[in-house]
Amino acid sequence: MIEGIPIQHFLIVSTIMFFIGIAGFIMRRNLITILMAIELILNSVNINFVIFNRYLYPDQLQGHFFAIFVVGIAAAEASVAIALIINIYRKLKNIDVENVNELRY
Amino acid sequence: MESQSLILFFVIALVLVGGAIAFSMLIAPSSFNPAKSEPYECGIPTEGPAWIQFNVGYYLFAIIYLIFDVETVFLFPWGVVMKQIGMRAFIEIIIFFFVLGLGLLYAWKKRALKWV
Amino acid sequence: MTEEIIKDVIIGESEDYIINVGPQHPSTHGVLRFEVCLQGETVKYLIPHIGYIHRGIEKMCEAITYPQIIHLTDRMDYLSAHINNEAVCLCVENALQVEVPERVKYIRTILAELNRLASHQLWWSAFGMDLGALTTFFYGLRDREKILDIFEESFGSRLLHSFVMPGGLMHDVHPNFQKGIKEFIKYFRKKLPEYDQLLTGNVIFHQRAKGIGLMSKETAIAYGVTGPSGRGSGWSCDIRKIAPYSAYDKVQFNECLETEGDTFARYQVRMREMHESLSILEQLVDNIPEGDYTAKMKPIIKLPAGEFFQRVETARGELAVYIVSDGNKSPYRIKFRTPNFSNLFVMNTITSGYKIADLVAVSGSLDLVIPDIDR
Amino acid sequence: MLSREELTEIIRGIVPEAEFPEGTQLTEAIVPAGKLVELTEKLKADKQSAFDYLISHTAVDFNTHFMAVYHLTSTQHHHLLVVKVKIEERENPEIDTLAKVYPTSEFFEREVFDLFGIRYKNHPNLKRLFLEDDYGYPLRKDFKDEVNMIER
Amino acid sequence: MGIKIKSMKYEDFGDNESLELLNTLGDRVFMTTVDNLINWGRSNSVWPLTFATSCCGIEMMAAGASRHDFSRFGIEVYRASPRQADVIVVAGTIVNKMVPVLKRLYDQMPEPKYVIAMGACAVSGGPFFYNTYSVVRGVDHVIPVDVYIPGCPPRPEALLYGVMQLQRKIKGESFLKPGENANSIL
Amino acid sequence: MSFNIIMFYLFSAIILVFSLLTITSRRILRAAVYLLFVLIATAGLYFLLEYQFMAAVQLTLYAGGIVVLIIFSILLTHHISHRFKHPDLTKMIMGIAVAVVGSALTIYTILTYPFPQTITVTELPATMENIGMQLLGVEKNGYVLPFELISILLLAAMVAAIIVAKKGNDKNAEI
Amino acid sequence: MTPNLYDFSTLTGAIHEWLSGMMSPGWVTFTELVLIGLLFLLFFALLGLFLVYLERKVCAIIQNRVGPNRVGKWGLLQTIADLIKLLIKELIPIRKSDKFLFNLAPFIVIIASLMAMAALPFAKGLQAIDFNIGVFYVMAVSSLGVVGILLAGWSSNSKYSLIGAMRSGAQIVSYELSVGLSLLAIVVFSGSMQLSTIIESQADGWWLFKGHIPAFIAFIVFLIASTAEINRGPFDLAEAESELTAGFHTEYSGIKFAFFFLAEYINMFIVAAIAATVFLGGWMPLHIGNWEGFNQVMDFIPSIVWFFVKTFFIIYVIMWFKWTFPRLRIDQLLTLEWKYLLPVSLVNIVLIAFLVLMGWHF
Amino acid sequence: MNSISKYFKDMFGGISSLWAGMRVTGKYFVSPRAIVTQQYPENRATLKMEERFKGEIIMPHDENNLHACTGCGICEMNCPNGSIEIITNRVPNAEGKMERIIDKHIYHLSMCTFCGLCVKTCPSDALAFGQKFEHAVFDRSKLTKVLNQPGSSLRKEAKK
Ligand code: SF4
Ligand code: SF4
Ligand code: SF4
Repeated sequence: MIEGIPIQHFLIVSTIMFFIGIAGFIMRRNLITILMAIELILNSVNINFVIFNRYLYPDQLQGHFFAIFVVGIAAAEASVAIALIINIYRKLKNIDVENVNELRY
Repeated sequence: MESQSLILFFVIALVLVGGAIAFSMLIAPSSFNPAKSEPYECGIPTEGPAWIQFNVGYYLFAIIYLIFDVETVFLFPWGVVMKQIGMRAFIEIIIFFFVLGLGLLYAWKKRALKWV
Repeated sequence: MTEEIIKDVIIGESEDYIINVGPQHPSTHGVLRFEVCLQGETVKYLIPHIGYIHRGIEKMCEAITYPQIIHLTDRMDYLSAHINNEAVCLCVENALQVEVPERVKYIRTILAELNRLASHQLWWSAFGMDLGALTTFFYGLRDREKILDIFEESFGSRLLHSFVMPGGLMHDVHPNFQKGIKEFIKYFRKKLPEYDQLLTGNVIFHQRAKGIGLMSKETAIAYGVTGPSGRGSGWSCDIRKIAPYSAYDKVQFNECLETEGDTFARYQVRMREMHESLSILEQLVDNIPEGDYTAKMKPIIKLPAGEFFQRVETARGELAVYIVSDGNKSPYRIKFRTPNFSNLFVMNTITSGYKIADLVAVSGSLDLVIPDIDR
Repeated sequence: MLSREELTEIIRGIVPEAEFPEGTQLTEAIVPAGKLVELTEKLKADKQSAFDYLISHTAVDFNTHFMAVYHLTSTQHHHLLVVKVKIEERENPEIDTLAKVYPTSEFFEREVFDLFGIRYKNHPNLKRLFLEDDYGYPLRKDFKDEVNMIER
Repeated sequence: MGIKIKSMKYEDFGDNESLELLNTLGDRVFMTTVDNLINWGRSNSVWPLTFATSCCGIEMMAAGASRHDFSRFGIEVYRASPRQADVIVVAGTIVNKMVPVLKRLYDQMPEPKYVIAMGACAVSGGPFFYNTYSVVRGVDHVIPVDVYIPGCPPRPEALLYGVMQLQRKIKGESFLKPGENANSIL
Repeated sequence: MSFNIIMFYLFSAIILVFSLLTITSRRILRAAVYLLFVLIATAGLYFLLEYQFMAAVQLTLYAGGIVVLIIFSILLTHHISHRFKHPDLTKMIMGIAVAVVGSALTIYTILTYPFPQTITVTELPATMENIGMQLLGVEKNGYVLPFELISILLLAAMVAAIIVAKKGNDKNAEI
Repeated sequence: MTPNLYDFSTLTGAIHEWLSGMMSPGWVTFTELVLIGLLFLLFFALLGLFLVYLERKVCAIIQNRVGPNRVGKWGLLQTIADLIKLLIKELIPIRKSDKFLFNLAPFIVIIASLMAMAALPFAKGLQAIDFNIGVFYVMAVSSLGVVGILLAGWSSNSKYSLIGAMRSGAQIVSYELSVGLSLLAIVVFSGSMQLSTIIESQADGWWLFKGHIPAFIAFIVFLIASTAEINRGPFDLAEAESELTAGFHTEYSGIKFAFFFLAEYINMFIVAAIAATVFLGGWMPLHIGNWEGFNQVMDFIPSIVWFFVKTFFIIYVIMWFKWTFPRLRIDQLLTLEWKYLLPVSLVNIVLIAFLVLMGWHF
Repeated sequence: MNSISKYFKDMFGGISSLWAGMRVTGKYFVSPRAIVTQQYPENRATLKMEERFKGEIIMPHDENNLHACTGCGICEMNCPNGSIEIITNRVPNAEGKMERIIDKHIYHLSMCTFCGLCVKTCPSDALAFGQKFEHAVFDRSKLTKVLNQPGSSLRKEAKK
């Protein structure tokens, strides 16, 4: 808990970040950029978990643990996603989302 | 105090690198010739772009690394309390390791750890 | 960069990734250039480009006299300068049918072996450095200095001596010659085990050298890879045995053969050759007969018209000198069949399929001297 | 190890029109250009001669003609043989390549091409080895290069 | 003259005339402290480019080895990339085909850069002066040379001596008046 | 204003600016680097909140792990001179609209929601002991089940990644 | 434990007292921070220079040479001359490179190493930041350095750089696992991640000795893995001279190159310091069982001396590695990590857990 | 099982071989007497080249400034790369016959390869090798030397 900063400020930051992620997710066509947008989203969610924990329930560590698990899952997700992306790239020599349709044989 | 010192070190590093580079840029002599800003390749003009289509080798290790890194993260809290909890922690970690060992074994058997 | 190239690469139509190793590159030991095509880190194929130090020695020789040629042969394979000189001298002496004194033969053989040792020491140093073991460089050169001291005492220079002349030697060796060699043998016998501990036995070195750059005996013969590199593939190609010259028929020595044909085998051949050279030196150094240091020669050497051919074994393989004479004091045409020239072109065959790091190891194990290739 | 006479016999058996100069240091055989590949192939395959190793190949410019010179030896018997081919044409000399028989020949031939300008038919990769593409052929006796060469 | 090299007297050096000429032409009336400091740094840390074409390269290696030990002068850091090198020691013959490569390497080095021509070949073509069609007769036709070391090959000590000569030349430079330093005269 | 407050606003600014840059940059590697900045700044926030372990996890896994992996994959699939085309107008408008509307709504909700202002419970500092005890605990606040489950998740991820990667490799085995 | 005679906390405390007597608390903090900052800046630079000098001398002696000896006494000023030279060397801008990332790379590398250094306990009471996650923090921060290397290699637009960067990327991330696991071994032993607590726990003996064979294995694994992680020989593939000329910093000149150089040495110092702290008791004097007299004599040596002696010993060992061994090939390097070090350290952790469970460590 | 025992054997064999290498370097580290460096500028006073050392070509002059060169030009002819140029004068001698004497014996140090042919073939032993090796200069023209000192002349007995 930071003295003098209300919880809302944190939440606003994470909200904006979340929606920036969403916008990137919609706007971008490159798979890796999309992955990065997802990481942004996850990150903002993480901030929320931690903030709620810190501000509202400082007697427990639930949000903290949730955040850690989210990070772990994000890592697992990223590794599989990257494996997929590179595999797609090796097949199509291109990693734009549109082209991924071609993957449906 | 701690986070403040962290910022401090960050700033020191910035000042050190930035200051030195700025200083150097200001006073170092310079000359121009067309070959100078070309990439170096043993004195021969480069052909083609500097870009390799790497095979799976490099990134597969990065992927497996990431997964093991997650594991390390979870191991550290365990390590701290291992002494206090004792037997139960030991069993828990044996299970944890067993599952991960399976993963490593799988990668090994699948020759994912072999450089291609 | 043009759009096409970007497209080419991004779309992946051109898969070849060409990288230049050399001309200025620490691992090529000179100005050799390999155009290496890579797939990831694996060498797909490799094209050697030479001529970055082509000095036209054969053309120069057509305008100068035989004694003057000697100083150019020094500069071809500067690491076995004596042996190069000897090759030309033997060829000229054969043509003139001059019998050189026994003393000269003995001294020439000793010089050749010393030179071989010095060359192998330098190779060992550089090979270790290629593989990243930086200290070998200093130990090898440290011991090499001892040989150079002997050279300098007798001939006044360290690397290129021009000491062997048609008909004999430039002048007699220094009185301390034998003593110096005996001291050196004692010294170097003590240092050789260190070489083994530092590199030969090292597990990392084994990993880097064993099974790398496999060259079969057939490949070696087909590409004419002679010298220690060829012998590492099990080809007994030692001219000292096949057609003994100078005093080689008077000494006992083994031809070092290994059959694996990999980098490690080539390494082992050279290491064993160092031991052999030491034993040859031991046999010869006490028995140098007294006598003149040169045969009677006319002041101006003119070869009879005809063609003359002489093979010798340098530190890197077979050097053949082919002289076409029209009876003048300078050769009509002289051709040096240098060992490195043939040894180089096997590189593509024996490196493709290995890693780029192996390229360094293999080229180090072939022990190339670039000016000898280009001449 | 075959003696000079035996070698002569074998070669005569393959190329009847071969010439054998007398009084040379090594056994020499001058063969017509068309027979070169056949001769070397047979000499290599023959168990008796087994010339499997090309020591060196070069050419000599005799002002009127070129002489391509091949030094052959056997890794088993260690006998030496010099095979020579006369090339009369000076403007556009041509000869068959031996790259199929002796892989090492490929590079000797490139060197000869570089220095003498002799072209090799069917050569896999006939490019200049040492010099730039548009340079003369320096080992020819009539080679002149006023810019780069200072004669003494 | 104020140029001092450790362990060796000014009079013991050869070719002092050229050095003095360089300095007078460069209008080096006085040296500032800053100049002294910079020149001290530069002259004691000349990192050579790994560049050896032939026989002289072996003696260059020998100079780096234990017996003669280049590194005492602070030059042991052989850099393989011209970006990090200060001096290019042209050790060996330069032939026409090599000229563009050498030029390019020299061009790619950052300022200030120096050239040492080591050995007869690099100084003048040496043994390959006459009758050859491919050798460059002295690297000064290609790149500006600071110090010439004759010999074929020069002893390692001669190379060390040459390096000290280069240090003397560097010490005579003026950083604050770059247009007038000794390097630009030759 | 105390130091922490300055730092908070600084970090927030970094986060916002660089996450915007991440999705707008036309050079992909730069986007990855901006993402790195965002993640590091987030770690800075966690440091401010005195959740040091969380911050370090953020650094190792996000900044040192995921971003490195992303950079790796960029190095494998893109060339340095590669620039993205500008996105389609429709997509861009859609993205911006969704973002603006969504964030406006959410921020409105946040601002109007009555968060409790004072917390009375005693704080449980996020020391390693507490974290470890809870992580391995089997009681009410114990996380031993997720702890074991995550190992299975990781196993699955690893197997999946290897299968996927290897499959592509076999197909192009000859290159 | 007898109280240490040279406790730096008294000194720092005194300074704090003195400052608070003169100004308001906020300013005190500020002044202290600036002081620490300046000190570290100085220390960082001098340490880097000294390590470079040390390396030169060590390798010279190993190689029967004398090493730099013409600049200053014993050549001590050699690296200063190098610094001056590099500082006024031209910075070459590379065409077609990504300028922003090209310039960013040295920043990242230096920041990572400096931030990691912040957590090192130099002596009793002389530690800038004492996190309760100390060990993990150092790992986390130093794992950022690899990003700098990857960026440097990519943005140079040179082939050698790119290969070098890819190599070191794969290498550093791989070896980080073993580093983490071998550090974890000591965390299990001491039950804490705070560096100061780990040191305290070694008051009656270093973990290297107390921890039986598993601690020794962990120490060896840590040495190997950290040598690899800082890209030093025999694992210096990223800048393998004989293959890639200068690896990822091929295109960097002048002071930017100097920073990569500096970071390499500082990183070496950091891993050596961590090894000394975690395995060899940091600034703790050497104590042997019940030898009271001996222990007291040891206590007379200041803690900072102990720290530096141990650290420099480890640095020497790392240098010794470099100047003895040939370089590994990239696939062998990864094999070593994944097939030897990682399984060994995993098994080792279980062993240690078992030891701790049975209470068999001292 | 076999492969597992090999795994461990490899590991320990490898470690012991590494240790063998480290022993060698470690031994040298603790024995500074093994340092073989000759510190060149410092040892200048004691540094003595071998008597046969070929540093440069000199023409020995005695105390009367006399040398032995007759100007025959044999060295010029024999030098493989033209490092020697001889400029002679024709002057009448005591008997009134025109005689060739050396005017300038020009020696290009920058080109000499120290092959020794000139020294060996000189019929009157007028040339010798000097021991000086510190030749580095800033100006290439400084490397061209005139070997006969100004005002020197031919030693009479050398004529025989
Ligand atoms: S000067 Fe002499 S030693 Fe040096 S490269 Fe030329 S020929 Fe070789
Ligand atoms: S030096 Fe000797 S060879 Fe030369 S011109 Fe004089 S006398 Fe004749
Ligand atoms: S030593 Fe040789 S190169 Fe030198 S001047 Fe004499 S003959 Fe010429």
